[in-house]
Amino acid sequence: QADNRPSITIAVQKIANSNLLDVLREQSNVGERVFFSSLWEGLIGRNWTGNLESVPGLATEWKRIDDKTVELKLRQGVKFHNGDELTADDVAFTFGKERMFGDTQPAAGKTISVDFVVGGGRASKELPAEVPAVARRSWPALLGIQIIDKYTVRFVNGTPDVTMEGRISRYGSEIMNRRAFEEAKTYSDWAMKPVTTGPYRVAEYRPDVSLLLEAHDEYWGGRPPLKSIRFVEVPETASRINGLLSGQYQFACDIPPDQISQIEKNAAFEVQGGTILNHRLTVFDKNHTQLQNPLVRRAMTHAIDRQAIVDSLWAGRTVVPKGLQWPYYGDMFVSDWSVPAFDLKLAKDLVKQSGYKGDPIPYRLLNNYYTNQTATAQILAEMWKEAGLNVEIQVKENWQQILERTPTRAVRDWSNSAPFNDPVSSMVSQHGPNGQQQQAGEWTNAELNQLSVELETSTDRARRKAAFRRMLEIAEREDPAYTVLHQNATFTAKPKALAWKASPAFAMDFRAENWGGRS
Amino acid sequence: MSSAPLLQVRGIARRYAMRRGLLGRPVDVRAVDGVSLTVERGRTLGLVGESGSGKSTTGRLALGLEPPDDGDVLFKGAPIPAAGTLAWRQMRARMQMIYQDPLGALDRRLSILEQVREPYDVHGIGEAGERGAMATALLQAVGLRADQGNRYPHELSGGQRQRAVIARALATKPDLLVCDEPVSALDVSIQAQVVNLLVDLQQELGLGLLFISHDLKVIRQVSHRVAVMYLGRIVEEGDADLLLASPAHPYTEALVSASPVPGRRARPRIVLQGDPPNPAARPSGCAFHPRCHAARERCKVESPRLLPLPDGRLTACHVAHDQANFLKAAS
Amino acid sequence: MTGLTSHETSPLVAIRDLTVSFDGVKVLHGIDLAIHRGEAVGLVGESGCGKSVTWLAALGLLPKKATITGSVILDGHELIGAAPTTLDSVRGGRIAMIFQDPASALNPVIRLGRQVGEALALHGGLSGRAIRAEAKRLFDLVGIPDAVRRLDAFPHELSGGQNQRVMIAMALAGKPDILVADEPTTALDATIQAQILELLTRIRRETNMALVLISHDLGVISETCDRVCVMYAGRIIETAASKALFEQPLHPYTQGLLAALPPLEGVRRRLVPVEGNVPEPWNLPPGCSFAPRCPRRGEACDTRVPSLASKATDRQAACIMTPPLAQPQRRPEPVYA
Amino acid sequence: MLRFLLIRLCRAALTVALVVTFAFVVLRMSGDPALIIMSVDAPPEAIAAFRKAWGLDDPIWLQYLRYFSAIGQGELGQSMRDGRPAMQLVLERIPATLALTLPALALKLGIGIPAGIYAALHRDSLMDRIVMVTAVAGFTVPSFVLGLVLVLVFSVQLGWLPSGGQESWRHAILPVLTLGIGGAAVLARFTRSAMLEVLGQSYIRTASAKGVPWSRVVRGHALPNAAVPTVTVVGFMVGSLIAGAVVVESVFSWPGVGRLLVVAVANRDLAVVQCILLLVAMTMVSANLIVDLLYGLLDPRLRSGAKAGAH
Amino acid sequence: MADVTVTAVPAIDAAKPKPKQRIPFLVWCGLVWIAFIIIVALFADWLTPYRFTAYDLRNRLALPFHPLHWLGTDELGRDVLSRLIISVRISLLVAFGATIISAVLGTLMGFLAAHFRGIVEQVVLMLADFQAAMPFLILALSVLAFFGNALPLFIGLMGLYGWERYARIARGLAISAGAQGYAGAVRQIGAAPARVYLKHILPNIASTLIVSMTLTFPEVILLESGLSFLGLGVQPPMTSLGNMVGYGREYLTRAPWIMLAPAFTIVLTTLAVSLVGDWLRDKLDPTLR
Ligand SMILES: Nc1ncnc2c1ncn2[C@@H]1O[C@H](COP(=O)(O)OP(=O)(O)OP(=O)(O)O)[C@@H](O)[C@H]1O
Ligand SMILES: Nc1ncnc2c1ncn2[C@@H]1O[C@H](COP(=O)(O)OP(=O)(O)OP(=O)(O)O)[C@@H](O)[C@H]1O
Ligand SMILES: [Mg+2]
Ligand SMILES: [Mg+2]
Repeated sequence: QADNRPSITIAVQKIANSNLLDVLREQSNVGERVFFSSLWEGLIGRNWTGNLESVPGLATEWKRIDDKTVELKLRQGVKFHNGDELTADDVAFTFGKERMFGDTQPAAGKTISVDFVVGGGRASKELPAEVPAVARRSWPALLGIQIIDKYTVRFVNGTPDVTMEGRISRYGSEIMNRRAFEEAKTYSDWAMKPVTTGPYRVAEYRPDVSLLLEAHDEYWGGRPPLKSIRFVEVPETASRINGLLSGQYQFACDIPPDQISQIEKNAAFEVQGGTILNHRLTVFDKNHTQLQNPLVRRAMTHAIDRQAIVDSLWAGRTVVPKGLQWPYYGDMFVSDWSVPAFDLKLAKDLVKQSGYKGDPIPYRLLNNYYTNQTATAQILAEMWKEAGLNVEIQVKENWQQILERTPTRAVRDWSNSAPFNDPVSSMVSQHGPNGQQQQAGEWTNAELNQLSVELETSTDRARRKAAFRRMLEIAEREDPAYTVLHQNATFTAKPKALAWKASPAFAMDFRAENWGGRS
Repeated sequence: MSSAPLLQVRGIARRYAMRRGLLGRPVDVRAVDGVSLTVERGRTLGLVGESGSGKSTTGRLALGLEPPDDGDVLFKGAPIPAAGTLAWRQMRARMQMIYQDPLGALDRRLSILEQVREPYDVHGIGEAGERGAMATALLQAVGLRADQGNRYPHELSGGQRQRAVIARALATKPDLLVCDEPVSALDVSIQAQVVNLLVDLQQELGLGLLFISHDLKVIRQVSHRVAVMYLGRIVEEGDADLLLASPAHPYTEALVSASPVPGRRARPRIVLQGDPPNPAARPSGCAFHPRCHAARERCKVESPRLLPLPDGRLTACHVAHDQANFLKAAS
Repeated sequence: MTGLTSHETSPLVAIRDLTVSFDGVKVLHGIDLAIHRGEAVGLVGESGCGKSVTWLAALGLLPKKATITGSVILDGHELIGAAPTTLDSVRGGRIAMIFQDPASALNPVIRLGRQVGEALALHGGLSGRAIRAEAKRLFDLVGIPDAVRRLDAFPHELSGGQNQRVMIAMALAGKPDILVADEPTTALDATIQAQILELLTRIRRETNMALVLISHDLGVISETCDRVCVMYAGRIIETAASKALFEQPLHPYTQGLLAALPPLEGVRRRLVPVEGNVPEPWNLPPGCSFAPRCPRRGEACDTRVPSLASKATDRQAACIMTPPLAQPQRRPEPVYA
Repeated sequence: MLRFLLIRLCRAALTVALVVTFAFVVLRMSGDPALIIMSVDAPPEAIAAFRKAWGLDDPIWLQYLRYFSAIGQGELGQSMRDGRPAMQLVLERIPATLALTLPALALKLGIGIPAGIYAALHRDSLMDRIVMVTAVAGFTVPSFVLGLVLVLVFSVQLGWLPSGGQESWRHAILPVLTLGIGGAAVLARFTRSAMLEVLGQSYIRTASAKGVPWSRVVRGHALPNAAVPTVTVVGFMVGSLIAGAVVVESVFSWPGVGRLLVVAVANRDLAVVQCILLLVAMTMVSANLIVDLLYGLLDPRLRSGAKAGAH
Repeated sequence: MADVTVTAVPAIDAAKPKPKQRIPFLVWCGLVWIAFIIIVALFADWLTPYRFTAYDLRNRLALPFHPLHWLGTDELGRDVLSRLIISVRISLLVAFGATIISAVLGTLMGFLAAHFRGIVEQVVLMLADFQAAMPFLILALSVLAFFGNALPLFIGLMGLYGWERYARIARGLAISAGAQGYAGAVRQIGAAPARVYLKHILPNIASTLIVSMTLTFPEVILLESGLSFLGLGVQPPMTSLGNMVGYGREYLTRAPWIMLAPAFTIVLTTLAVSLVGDWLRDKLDPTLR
């Protein structure tokens, strides 16, 4: 029987940073795009076509047993790409030593420390050392999986944790086939062609070049609508657009906002997409001579006309968020919070009060690592200049150069995500005592550190919310650690004729519900 | 003044490594092979010989531009310091060289005057302000007009260029001048001008000249003594007139007879057979024997030594010596 | 002038009123010259007087920027402005040329055998093995030892004299009627020079080929040629039979050249140079080009360009101050005779 | 000759070692692969683990020694990104690169040399001017500008050719053109001046004087001599066959070694960078060596040192 | 010695008349363009209508011939004309600086090789091989990484490009000049090596070097734009022609003027320099006359 389902080609800027298709290794936005929901699926899924709220995935239902335990019922009849049926055994293996945690030990009651030791050779099946480290960060206190029956599992934590369901739904907690992992000769063999339950399976992967996914016809959610999906790496924006316009690609991803109107000039094409769960920040090094005084940092946060940037560089297609938080935090969302207001006069006053003399403040950034990064930085520098701050842009080539601990480190670019729907996943994880900013020695604040522990371990939702609010106050106003510029967004161009809807994320959903073929 | 001769060269030798062909092993070429010469003040020694016989090499060794592999060079009785050293550089003021190609020896981007004053600058002779005038006087001394000093080499004729080169060489009032084919590139009429100039200058200044050329007519015109080189060795040396009028060595004889002289058509000429010798493959015995009309068995095996003949000249030829001995015995 | 030569037959090549200018500067001012079969003609004069250009112009070998007028007739065919194919068959086939400085005139990257063979293929109608055999014969003829091996050699592997012989072999390959040897010996030393001149004379005798020998060395010319033309600043200023010319040069320039030569024998005397230089072609004096250097200059010399006039049987000179010779005069033997 | 070869080989080996050392020092000192490969958002402990696993914490000289002793044992290391042997990664890319650079080289030679010869033979003619101005213009347009414009015209507007990727020979046309045009321009200019120089030599006149027709003079006498300087440029082009197409590969999403190099450098994936550098340096050095040997073949005067000191 | 008797020599009275050397029309255009571009670079500060970093988010991507912005504006609403003028200055600075540095460095290395021969020569040749074999990408990266985007260092880096060509030329010419030519003659007078190389050899090979510089110049500009393409060129907020083209390439269809203005400037400038260079080479090379 002829398979007349369409095949599509998607031009992306980058397929994967790590050249591996393991969710615990490839922790990037671009990885998200090829993984979800085509390849990897978790027990608790997300509504990719909606607002990313939790929805049943490979588990059909779940319930709290206690503060430390969640029980999940697995979906029955789920087939892996190799034909195996999904069972509790695969789930337990996925969260086991061999696959996830290596020799790391669950912590109880404290955030995990950086200095544990892992071994790991390369060419063996032994996990790369960084995999357990990543896994433990996602699951700092997971003791293990209890198999109740073939289709029932329990997640057992070492400490009380209100975010367990969130963690189950998070990036990195997806389920894999045990047999395939065990049969693979080396870890990288497996990780270049992981066997999962998603609607598409890896047919061919040429790192840095292309990734061919083909339909997994026994997919539990029904026969996938596409025969194959080919992701090709096209680093040049212009080349992606040209390829789309000339019909070589059906989708062109990572379209800069400025190109949208140009593409849509052609009535046959449209650009979809929008904000994602990621905020662009500017981060301060509180040790820098000029920035020691919080007044200077505060001046910087008030000197920025964020809305102007959003309206111009982003064509109004993104928003200025309410600080480092997302509405999907649900009741943890501090809805009356906002980023420091744009107030040039206030900024000037603060500068004056601080006694800043006009010494240069270096501003390190990468060359368009983030969308519109260089443009934004140049505007920021000009805006700061208007407030009387002499900020000097220094373009760096990589993160080491950005983070390098020298007296010239002052201001830098960054972005933050929230892997699951709780501030622990953002504020604590990025700016808390074990977060990168403090680890890099840029900033620290005793009160905030105390609050971090509370946020992580407390089960009292009201107290947690109050703690989070206070943390925002400290990190964004009183003693600024960073300032949020805008929410990030991603745009995908495609022919109008293809009935497909973009998710508010990097992930591209090509399941039957989101594919109407040619309308 | 010491009694030592101006320039004394004793048994100098110079070897060059030379490779033949793509995979050839390097062969030692003996460009100069045991040459001894003396140049006296105010006298000229002419050096003739075939192309490649080592005349220029001898000249360079004599000036200390290259170190000899063997033997030594004494200038006023003292050895010449190593090339490139300060002492060597200072010594340049005392001895100078004139090359065959005046255009090549002059810097095309500097005016003649600047180049002629250069030795003054280099050796710090005279006040900086006077050097221009000194150089102009020098130019006039070699027969160039002052205004010609402002010209560039290519704006002068060959003879004028050679005059400029000579002026530059004379700037430091050297005692010794080595002229390596100074007139070979010039037309006969110009050649005569330059030869006259050199002769005049020598009389004027008491220069010692080592004059290299393969033109016997010119050599005879300027030299008091003449040495003939063949394949790195001197085969005959003696008073210029004597040597050229009645050469004793068959090679000198051939050389003399081959010199074309107008109006002397049909005079019997000794045309040497065979090729000029290859310094990398020196024939056994007398190096000249393969081309020699008088060669004997002995010449093929025994290398003749440079010995005096009764008339005072030195010759390295078995035949000539045998003849002389025979004559002596006969008389 | 042809009428004045001793040859009654029509000349092989007749050059008439040949002029050449480069970038508007005239360097040849009307050359008349006729060459007969089997004749050896010498062309002398200081450097730059136009000896080479004459023949390069005749054969169409000058660069495009040269403007040529006049005529060169070879066996009734005009060569100036002739079609390239005509010239190709004349060059090397009828008139062959040997250039000064063999080292740069031979192609450095092509084996000598092939360079000679090319001429053989073009003019001798030979091919394949015959070429090689003939090339070897030519090499033997010009006296290159070890000819077979030398056919496969490159120019830099041979000495200057040998290269010059290769040039001669190459010129002889087309069995030319005229061989123009442009300073064939300037780069060589005396003994080799003697060999080459000997060779040229022998070949001329054997093949009845005409030889044009270009040189500024009067000695060389005198030993090889029957007739001599003396050139000065783009003009022929004296022509005569060789013997007559050397015995009694008429033009002051010729006299000067002879006087400037140092003698090889006899008393040494101060040389008498021709003072001054050849005038540059763009700066010729209005009258006789030689006038500024001439010891016998008269007033008229500065105003009028003297033409080549007959001064005796078979002798012409371009000098108004030289009266025609009353009768053939015998000069006493030169001192160095 | 042997000695010459020996010296050249020694120099070549030293050059390659120097390249590798330099790259090692620069790359290791200027970027931390852990931060880049793991991404800056990875947990600090994961980054620490990665560093430890790859020995990035050791003093740089120790890493250097380790790297070189491994090379000594023929071990070229693994990519830090996916753990695969670095050489394998590089070798996988070579066919694609050559599929681009070899036709481009052919194009450069095929257009550049005839155009240069033509211009030289018709010096100062209108065509000479046109050829030379075109050549200079072709050389002065940055290759990515040229590439983008070609794509706009031939892919987007006319729809004749694909705009990027490496699926069929049609995909290669535009990148080959882009690469070829600039090189052809360089070669044309070089060939022209080499040819002009040769045409002024007196052996060309000698050949004409023999009666050789002009076309044969050009082919048989001028070209072999003009080849000597031209070969130098061609040698350089051959030497850059492997990594000389970085920009064009990026514009046309062509999965060649050049792009791999850029990515590997950006990631500080040292083993991969070094494998590429080894290949590039060895290609360049051998191209140089071949050029030197070719000189000897093309110009017999250069075959022996015989004339070195003679004058 | 002044009274040595020699007969007077008649002089050559006139130098050779220069054949009418009409500068070809194209070369004229090239010279005029180069002069224009240099003037623009020198007076950039007076010529720019706006500060080149001054943004105007309300007037982004304005079309050329806009009353306030003759050449339009870029993605940040900055005046393209002002940026172009500053870019010309920076690019010329980079190209001139780099060309001079590579010429000086290369010539020096060439002289060292020619003077000392032996091992020094081999080392110089090895460094030349090294420079040819090392992808420039890595050199560029090292500077960006270690020294930030300091313009002088960037110029120095670009100067490393192409020094080997000068080294080879200088070495070859110095050796041949030293063997028997004028340099040998001067050394023979007793001049110190510095005098020989600087006063004599250098001026003599200068024309060859200058012609070579007209080749390096466009190459440096192109190289800089190639580096900008890879993000390793002149870094923002500084601007250069290559940088403008590099950043403007995304706007090729949307706002082509951002890229085309500098691209045309690059093409015209390099074309002009190349044309003048080719002409100079023909003029200065005696074998072509
Ligand atoms: N630097 C050198 N290296 C190698 N061989 C050399 C060198 N200099 C000279 N020779 C060789 O030494 C021999 C003598 O050379 P030299 O120049 O002294 O001869 P010459 O008599 O001056 O010849 P000519 O009359 O041609 O000038 C020749 O065979 C020459 O090839
Ligand atoms: N290609 C050329 N371009 C310009 N001028 C030329 C050219 N060839 C020759 N001339 C000029 O023509 C004149 C005659 O030159 P020609 O070569 O015939 O002299 P010659 O008598 O052969 O001298 P030589 O003895 O030096 O060979 C000279 O002034 C020379 O400068
Ligand atoms: Mg010599
Ligand atoms: Mg001539």
